[in-house]
Amino acid sequence: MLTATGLSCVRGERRLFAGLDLAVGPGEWLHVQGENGAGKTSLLRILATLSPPAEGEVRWQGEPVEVLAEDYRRAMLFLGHHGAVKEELTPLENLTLAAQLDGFELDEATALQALVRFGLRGREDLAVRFLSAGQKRRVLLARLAVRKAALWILDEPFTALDVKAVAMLSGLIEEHLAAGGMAILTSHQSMPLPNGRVLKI
Amino acid sequence: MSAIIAIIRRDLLLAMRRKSEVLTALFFFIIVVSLFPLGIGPESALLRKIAPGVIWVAALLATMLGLARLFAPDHADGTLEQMVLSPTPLGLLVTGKIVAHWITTGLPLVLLAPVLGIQFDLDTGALGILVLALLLGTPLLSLIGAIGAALTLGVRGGGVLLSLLVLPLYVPALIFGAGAVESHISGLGAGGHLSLLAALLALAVFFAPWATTAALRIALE
Amino acid sequence: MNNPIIQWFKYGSPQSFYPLAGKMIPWFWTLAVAFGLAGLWISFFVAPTDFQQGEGYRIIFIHVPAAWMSMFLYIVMAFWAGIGLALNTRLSGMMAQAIAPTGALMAFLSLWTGAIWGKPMWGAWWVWDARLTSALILFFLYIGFIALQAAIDDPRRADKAGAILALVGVVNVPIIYFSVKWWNTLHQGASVSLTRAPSMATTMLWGMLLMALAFWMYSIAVSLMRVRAIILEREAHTEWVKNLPEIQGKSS
Amino acid sequence: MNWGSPAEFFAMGGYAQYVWSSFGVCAALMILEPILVRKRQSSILRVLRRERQAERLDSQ
Repeated sequence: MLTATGLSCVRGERRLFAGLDLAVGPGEWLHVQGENGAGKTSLLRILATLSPPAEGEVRWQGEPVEVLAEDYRRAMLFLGHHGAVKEELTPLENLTLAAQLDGFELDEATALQALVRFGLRGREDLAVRFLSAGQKRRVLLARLAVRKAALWILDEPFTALDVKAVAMLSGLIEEHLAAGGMAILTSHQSMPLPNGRVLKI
Repeated sequence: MSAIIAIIRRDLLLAMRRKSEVLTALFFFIIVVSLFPLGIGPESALLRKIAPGVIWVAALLATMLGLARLFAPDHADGTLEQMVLSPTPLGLLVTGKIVAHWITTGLPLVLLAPVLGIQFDLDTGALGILVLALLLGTPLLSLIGAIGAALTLGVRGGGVLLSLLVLPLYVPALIFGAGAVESHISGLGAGGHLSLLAALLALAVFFAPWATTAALRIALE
Repeated sequence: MNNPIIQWFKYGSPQSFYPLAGKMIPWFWTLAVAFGLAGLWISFFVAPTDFQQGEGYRIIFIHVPAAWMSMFLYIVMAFWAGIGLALNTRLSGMMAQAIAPTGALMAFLSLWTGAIWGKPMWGAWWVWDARLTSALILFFLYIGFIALQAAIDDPRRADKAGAILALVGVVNVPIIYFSVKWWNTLHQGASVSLTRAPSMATTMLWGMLLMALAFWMYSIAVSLMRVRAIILEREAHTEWVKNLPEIQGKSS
Repeated sequence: MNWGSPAEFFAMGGYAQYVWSSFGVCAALMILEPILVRKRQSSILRVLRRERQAERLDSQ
C-alpha cells in the first residue's frame, strides 16, 4: 500500500502542485494525468524517492519511504523517460546486469524466455544500438516481467511502442495487478484496465 | 559484494565495447610524455631530473580525460537513476564504478610508466619507485576525480569545469607521487612520500565515495 | 530537532535576515574604516623601518591579513555550506555564495602583494614559496566554487553541489598546505620569508592585527551586502519581497 | 615618526613602486567590490520595482 499526503513540488521558482494526496492499494493502479509541464514526471520521481518533496511525505506499508530506504527500493520498480538500457550491450546482457545491480541473480533461461515473450527472438545477442526505438522499449518490458516488484512506477511506458507492444504491456500490467501488484503510470492514452483511478494534476 | 563485482564487470565490459576511448587516453599519456624531450632537448641529466614530474603531470591529465565519461553516459541513458533506486547502497555501486575507472585508466598508466621512464633514462630502482608511487597514486586520482565528475554531471561546460575543480585537488598526489621518485634519485629514500601517499589514499577511500554519492543524488534530484 | 541552535538556523529565514543585515551593514563599515585607519597609521607611521628589508616590508601589513582572511573565509564559507547541506536551510547556501567572491578577492590580494613583495626581496615577481603556492591553489579552489555555482541553473542544486565542493575543499586545504610546505623544503625554496623576516616587533603585530580586523569587518560588510542582493534575486516572486518598502516606495 | 617630509613618505625609501602598487591595488579593489555589489543590489531592486508597477497598472 502506497500512500502520499500533502505532497508539494517546487521547480526553480515555480510551485508545480501542492497538497496532493494519493493512495494505491494491492491490485489497484493510478493513472496520473495532466498537461505538459504540470509535474507528472516530478510526482513520479518524488514517489520513487529520486527527489524529495518540498512538503509532505510518502509512505509504503505505513512506514515513511526514507526510513525504509532499501526495503522500499527492493519493492519498487521505476522506469523513467530514459530507457536505462546500455546501447553497447546486448538485450540479454542488459537484463542480467540490471538484475545483478538490483541484487538478484537471473538465470539465462528466464531472461531468454522474457525476451522471446516480447518479440526479441533472434535479437538477444545483438547490441542494443542496432535495435529500433520500439525494440529498445521492449527490452524494458522484459525487465518489468523478470523483476519481482510489488509497485511499478512507469513514466510514459507506451511511447514508441507499436500496437502489438501496447497490447503486450497492457497485458503485463493486468497480470501484475491480478497478482496483487500496484502500478502508477503516466500516459496520454486511456487504458481499459480494471481497478484504475485517475489523478489529475 | 556481488553487486560491486557486477558493476565492475559491467563497466569493464562496456569499456571493452568502446576500446577506442580507453586507448585514446593511453596514447594521450604516451604522446604527452614523449613530447617533453622534443621541447626540452635530449640531454639525459636534465631528462632524468624532470621525468617524475612529467610522467605524473601526464598521468593527471590522462586520468582527467576519462573522468568526464565516468558517470555521464549512465546519466544520459537513465542507468544512473536505476543505480540510485537499486536496493544495493549507492555508495557500493559508486565504489565499484571508481574501481572500474581505475582498472581502465589508472592501471594501464602504471603498467606503461616503466617504458616511458626508460625513455627518460631512469635507472631500475627509480622505475620501481615510479611504478609503486603510481600504483598508490592513480587510485587516489580516480577517487578524487569521481567527486568532480559527479558534481559536474549534466552541468553546462562540464568538461572544462571538471578540470578546474579537480586539478587543484590533485596537487598533494602530484607532490608526493613525483616527490617519491625524486627523493629516491637524490638518495633520500622514498619511504616518507610513499607512506603519505598511502595515507591520502586511505583517507580518500573513506571520504570520496561518500562525497560522490551525495553529489550524484543532488545531480539527479 | 529541539535544539534551539538548530531551530535558529531553521527559522533564520531570508525574510527576517534581509532587514537585519541591512541594519548591520553600516556598523560593519564603520568598524572596518576605523580599524583600517588605525592599522594604516601603525603600518606607516609607528612601525619602524626594517633594517634588512627597508620600507618594502610594509607590504606585510596587507599581505598577511589578506592571506589570513582568504583562509578564514574559506572555512566560514564551508561552514555555511555544510549547515545548508545538513539542515536544508535556504539562507546558509546564500551566505556561502555571498562569501565566495570576497574570499577569492582576498586570495588574489595576498597573491598580488606577495608577488610584488617578492620582486625587491627575491629579485623575481614569482617565487614558488610555500605560502604563495598554497595561496594560488586556494585561489583556484575559490574560482572552482564560483564557477560550479554559476554553471548550475537551479539555485538549490547549485547550493548543494557547491556545499559538497566546499567541504571537500576544506578537508583538502590543510593537506594541500602541508604538501606544498613539504615540497618546498625538499626543493630548498626561498630562504627569506615574508612573515618570519624581521624580528616581529610588537608594534608590527599590532599593525597586522588591526589590519586583519579591518579586513574582517570589510569582508562581513561586503558579504552582507551581497547576500541581500542574492536574497532579492532568489526570492523575487515571494510576497514579502513584493511588500518591501524599498519596492513599494517610489510609486505609492 | 618615520618620515621627515611628505616626499620622503611617498618615496618609501626607494620601495615606492612596490609599496604603493600593493596598497593601491588593494584599496582600489576594496572600493570597487562594494560598488559592484551595490550595483547588483540596485539593478535587482529596479527590476522588482518595475514588476510591481506593472502589476499595479494591470490591476487598475
